[in-house]
Amino acid sequence: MLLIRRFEEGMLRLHGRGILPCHFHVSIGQEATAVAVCGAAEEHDVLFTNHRSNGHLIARGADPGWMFAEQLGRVGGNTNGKGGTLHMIAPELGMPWTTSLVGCSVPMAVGAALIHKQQRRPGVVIAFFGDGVMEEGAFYEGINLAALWHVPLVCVCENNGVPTELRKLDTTQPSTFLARRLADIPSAFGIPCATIDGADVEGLFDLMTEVVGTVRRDLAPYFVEVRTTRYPGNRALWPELAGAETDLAWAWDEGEPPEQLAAWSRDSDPLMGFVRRLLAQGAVSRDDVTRIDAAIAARIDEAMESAIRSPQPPPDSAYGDVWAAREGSS
Amino acid sequence: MLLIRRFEEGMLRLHGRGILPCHFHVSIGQEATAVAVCGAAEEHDVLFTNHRSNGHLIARGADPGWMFAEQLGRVGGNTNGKGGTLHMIAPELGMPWTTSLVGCSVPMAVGAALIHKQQRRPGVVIAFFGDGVMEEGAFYEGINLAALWHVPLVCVCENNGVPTELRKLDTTQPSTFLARRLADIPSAFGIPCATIDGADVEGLFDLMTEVVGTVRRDLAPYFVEVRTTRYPGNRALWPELAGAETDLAWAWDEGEPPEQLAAWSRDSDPLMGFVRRLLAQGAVSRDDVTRIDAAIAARIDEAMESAIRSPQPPPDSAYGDVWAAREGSS
Amino acid sequence: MKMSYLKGLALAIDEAMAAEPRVILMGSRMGGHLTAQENEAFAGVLDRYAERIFMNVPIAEFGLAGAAVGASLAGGRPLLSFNIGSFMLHGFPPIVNEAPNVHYTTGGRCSAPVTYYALGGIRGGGSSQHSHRLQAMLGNVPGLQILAPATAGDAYGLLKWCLLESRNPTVFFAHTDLLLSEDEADGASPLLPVGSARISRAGHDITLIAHSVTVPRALAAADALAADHGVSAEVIDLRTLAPLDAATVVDSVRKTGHAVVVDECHKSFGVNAEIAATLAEAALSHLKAPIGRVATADVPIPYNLSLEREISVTPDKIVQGALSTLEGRASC
Amino acid sequence: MKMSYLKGLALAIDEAMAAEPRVILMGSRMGGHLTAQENEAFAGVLDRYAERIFMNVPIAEFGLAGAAVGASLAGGRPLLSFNIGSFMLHGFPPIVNEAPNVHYTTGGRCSAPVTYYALGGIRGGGSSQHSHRLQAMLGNVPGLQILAPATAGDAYGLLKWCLLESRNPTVFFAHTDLLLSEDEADGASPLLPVGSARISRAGHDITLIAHSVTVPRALAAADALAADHGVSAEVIDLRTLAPLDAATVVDSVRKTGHAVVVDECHKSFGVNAEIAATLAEAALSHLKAPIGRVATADVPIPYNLSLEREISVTPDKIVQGALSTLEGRASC
Ligand SMILES: Cc1ncc(C[n+]2csc(CCOP(=O)(O)OP(=O)(O)O)c2C)c(N)n1
Ligand SMILES: Cc1ncc(C[n+]2csc(CCOP(=O)(O)OP(=O)(O)O)c2C)c(N)n1
Ligand SMILES: [Mg+2]
Ligand SMILES: [Mg+2]
Repeated sequence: MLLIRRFEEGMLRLHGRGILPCHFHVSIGQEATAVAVCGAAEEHDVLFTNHRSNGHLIARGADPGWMFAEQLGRVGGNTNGKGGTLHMIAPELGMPWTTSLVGCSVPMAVGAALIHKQQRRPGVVIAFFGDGVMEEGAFYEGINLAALWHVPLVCVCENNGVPTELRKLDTTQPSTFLARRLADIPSAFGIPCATIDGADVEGLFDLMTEVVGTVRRDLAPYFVEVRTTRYPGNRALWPELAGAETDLAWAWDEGEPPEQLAAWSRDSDPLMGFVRRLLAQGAVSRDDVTRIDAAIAARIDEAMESAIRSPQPPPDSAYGDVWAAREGSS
Repeated sequence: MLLIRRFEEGMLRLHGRGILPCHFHVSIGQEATAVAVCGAAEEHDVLFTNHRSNGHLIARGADPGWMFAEQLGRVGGNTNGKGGTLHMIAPELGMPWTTSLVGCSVPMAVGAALIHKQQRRPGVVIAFFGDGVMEEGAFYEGINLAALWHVPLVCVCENNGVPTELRKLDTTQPSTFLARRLADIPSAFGIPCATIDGADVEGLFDLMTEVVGTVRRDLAPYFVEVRTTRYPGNRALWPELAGAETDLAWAWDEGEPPEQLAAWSRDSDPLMGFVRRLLAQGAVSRDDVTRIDAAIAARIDEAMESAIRSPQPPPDSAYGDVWAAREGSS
Repeated sequence: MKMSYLKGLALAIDEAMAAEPRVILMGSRMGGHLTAQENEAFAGVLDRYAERIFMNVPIAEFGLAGAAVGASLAGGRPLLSFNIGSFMLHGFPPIVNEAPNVHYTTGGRCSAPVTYYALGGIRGGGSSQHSHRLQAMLGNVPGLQILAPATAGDAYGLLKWCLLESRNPTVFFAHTDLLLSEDEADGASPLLPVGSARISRAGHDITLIAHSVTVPRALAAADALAADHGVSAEVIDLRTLAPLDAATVVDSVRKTGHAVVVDECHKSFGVNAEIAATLAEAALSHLKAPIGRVATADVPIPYNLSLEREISVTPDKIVQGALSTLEGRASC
Repeated sequence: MKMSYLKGLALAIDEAMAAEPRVILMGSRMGGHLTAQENEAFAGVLDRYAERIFMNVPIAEFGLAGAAVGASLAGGRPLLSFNIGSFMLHGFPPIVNEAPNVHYTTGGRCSAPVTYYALGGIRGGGSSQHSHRLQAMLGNVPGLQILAPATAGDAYGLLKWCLLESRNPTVFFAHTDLLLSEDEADGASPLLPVGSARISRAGHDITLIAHSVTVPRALAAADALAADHGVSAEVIDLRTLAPLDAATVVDSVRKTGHAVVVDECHKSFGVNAEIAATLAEAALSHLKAPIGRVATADVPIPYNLSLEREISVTPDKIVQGALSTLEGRASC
């Protein structure tokens, strides 16, 4: 979680330096979901992420070095400058394609899961998507197909706009989406569902281990709604740093989060909550925390600087990669 | 109901004569739905029908004469040969446009209902559609919008493949659609739902009167699932006459329906059931029935023959009607 | 009065909503990432007609596109904004296969006066999925008006015409790179019926045929051609792609004898193809050289900005294309 | 061996499924309303590979099109049939904005070898909503192969190539009016890589450039031109529209000096426009007359069969178009 947090704070710094090519997204406050799901996943599993992908990738083991280069569109990223922030991929980690079209990933994940089942491959398919996906018709067509074909698919719906006080419940006030309880919908299609507080990383890990295990065993779909509370820096169209970068020392009351961050940091940040619980359990010391954080910060700084030094792809590479060579020829 | 039945039997005869231009649909066995819904509707209401439109149109008051001409693509139809069987319209009856794309009518009906509400027009919007529509994503986007905008929309879902023994229940065995209880879905969006046996015309009429009244009063959507059992002539890709045209004398056991029709006629045909009940109640006599039927048959025969005599539209009319003249100019 | 393209859109909407209570506004914002500028341009408008504004909507492009058709059938005059044009693909069933069929298929009895608005085009980092230019695709749909004006004044005039006068479905393409461009225009300009091109710059050696964002680029190229090469280029702004004002294009090329079509669509099957084909059919004997086609390369849009620029239409490439054509060579 | 187009499709699928366990078949039937003939052509195939056949599916074109992309990403080689081409519009987001972007956007690291099949075209009474020809629209999508073969042998060879060899997404258009047409072909024909046109009939006065259902019509017109007018027409069957075999077209027109493009798409922005533009760019100096464009009129498709015929491409209209071009007049 900490690596993800520091990576995304690094993204906000890059944005501050004005060198990101365009609009981007951070998943601050959703790190526990990524960590728990990827922790429960196995090597052969295939994962579909979305426009908010940093957490999923890092939790799956992606290296911040190429990820920064990819975000910047540089050589050293995973696509030689072609994909970028909306299409962060890692085929080597079972993440072959990332769509940024809201909703499309669900049917694609269903199709991938169909192949896994039909070819009797090891590995299930996991699709991360936002609550907004349930406003798109593609979601419904997808889950109906998943239920029809009975495919090994874990749907992880990241409902990231839940008010703090409702996070442990399973309903919210309708906004542009009128279903009060998201899980009612997959349930209607006969798909088992679970709902969980996304600030509770231990609970998430237990649940996801069970869910992924069940899907692996039963070769049938499962739907999980993970409820998180929006990071205050994620309220406008462009993400921004809400007050300050996370200071883990807030966990032992050294200094205080800036006002705009205080309530969120206290009640809704899965990272700070986890650190506080680890400290309280005596599982780590303040020194451990500070040391680990420093190491991660150094790793992020180095990854970022090396990405910035990475060259632009050669102009005429723009004309390549349109057509894939025929089977067997490459 | 009888006029609809005889019209559609006429369609099967036209097909037998090989003069229908293409594939077409009949709603034999679904007449009660059309009659009940249109009976409950008022003049200012707007209705959206679908590819299976004969019943809806006739129940709304459309004349079989132009309908046959339209089915044949002739002058005298409602579109001068442009629309035809998949696009039966009657603007003068509040049926301005008929789509044959499964699912599209739901969002269109929602938009029409939005205008009715926003312009404070009298009249609600009624959308007829098949159970297959719930397999299309457009349905979900549509009902979410209907719930969001709180529009006066009656969704009439004609579930026309329900086995006889399940017709009075509210669940079915999943086929390509995995939700066992259709009403669960609109319910999840907060839309009130009702489920009814489509062979029970009296029950349907009571229910639809209440539903349409509620929608008119509350200016909010309602969903009704009408469950009918497939007419045996509707099992293949092209509709065919199952055994024989309906003989109302079967109601008083004069002769017997052909074997392939017998069970359906006895248990699932809303028309025969209604005639039998009327006779049992003494509301009509056998003579009344025979007389009415003869009059309707004559009307249908005449309408059909006059449509057949109707000319083809002139070839160069094919180039007109692409662009509508500007506002106020026509 | 100097006015930005965004302001031209806002003014058209404001005036149309004031004049015609049947006009409603649905969908997403219209200015892409230019939130502040959009807010300024639209200041007051959204409040003034609050009960006819449905801009807090779910992510449901198909549903909204269909609802807009339905609204138009029931007597509304809806404007639906998709914001980013690529998302319009989700709405193709209603946009392509409902609205444009209504008038014809009902034998002229009904019509669907709905206006779809989107920011088309390559926008800087939009990568493959957010950079579409769909005007050529939609051009193959009879019954659909397609507008892609290049100036604030035309944007104002055409949008207002759609909202008040047109009884046909229309797709209106703006472009991120045009939204802040300014030109002389004011609310008193006449309505602008679709179907007429504009000669943006007169010339006699060669005709550059452009639309939307390629108009300012063609004008820049024309400046460079004049300054550096002594070539007098005529620049045509098509403004509306369907119906297409073929006569203006053909007349110009009859005069200059040379044509380069400048188009932000991919080259193959782009708008440029239709224009070139029109000329090859109607002005062949006047052509002194092959028709040049300067368009976006036939590759998905890359993320990296220098790659993106590499495959895009630039004034430089237009100049090169024009010079090739004038030398009698094909331009690519 | 004489073989029908339908049988060519069935044989390609049969052999591809036998040779390659990654091939799966999804979606709706492939023969439109020709149920009996389809059953005969496919006899045994659906049973033989039952566990790789997913043909009992919901009405969910978007979901299926997306699932097919996902299946191809995960190592399957899916063939998804839409039956009627118009329904493909529902699947445009995955077909246009997912599959063709995968290879490029991943920097060549992944690809989406999915084949979409549909019956394109005007089919007799399909009216405005069921008669689409989407090949021109899809032509503006880089990274998408578009095939529209005209003969049983080519249908067999190209489909088999897609299923076994291609690593790119492909849209394959058949046509109701071709399904029962027969020609010499057999299962031993070589695979047919995309991107090569065929000269279906050699000639020296004029080139008729056709694809799909317009090929037999152009051949009929060529017969009539020879018999009634002493004109020797060369007929080119494009077979694949993307990638397009421009060289074969250009070479032929360089030879004949006259070209008529014959296209079942609507004329404006149709396939015919791209071909005409290609010639105007690459063969202008060889053209002795304006390029003729014989295509479906720019109107939605009407229901009535005589109206439908009125706006359709017929051998007669091709003959007229060729004669106009030979007289140096534009054909419309
Ligand atoms: C089909 C489509 N429509 C609209 C968008 C624009 N868009 C990008 S992210 C986003 C919000 C998505 O919300 P959600 O799924 O909840 O994900 P979150 O951003 O909250 O993680 C929207 C509307 C898009 N990318 N794709
Ligand atoms: C978008 C779309 N996909 C497929 C079809 C082909 N089609 C026509 S009717 C039909 C079945 C519709 O079933 P249902 O909605 O239950 O209506 P019913 O025919 O049973 O009355 C299908 C698949 C279509 N018309 N539109
Ligand atoms: Mg969200
Ligand atoms: Mg049905």
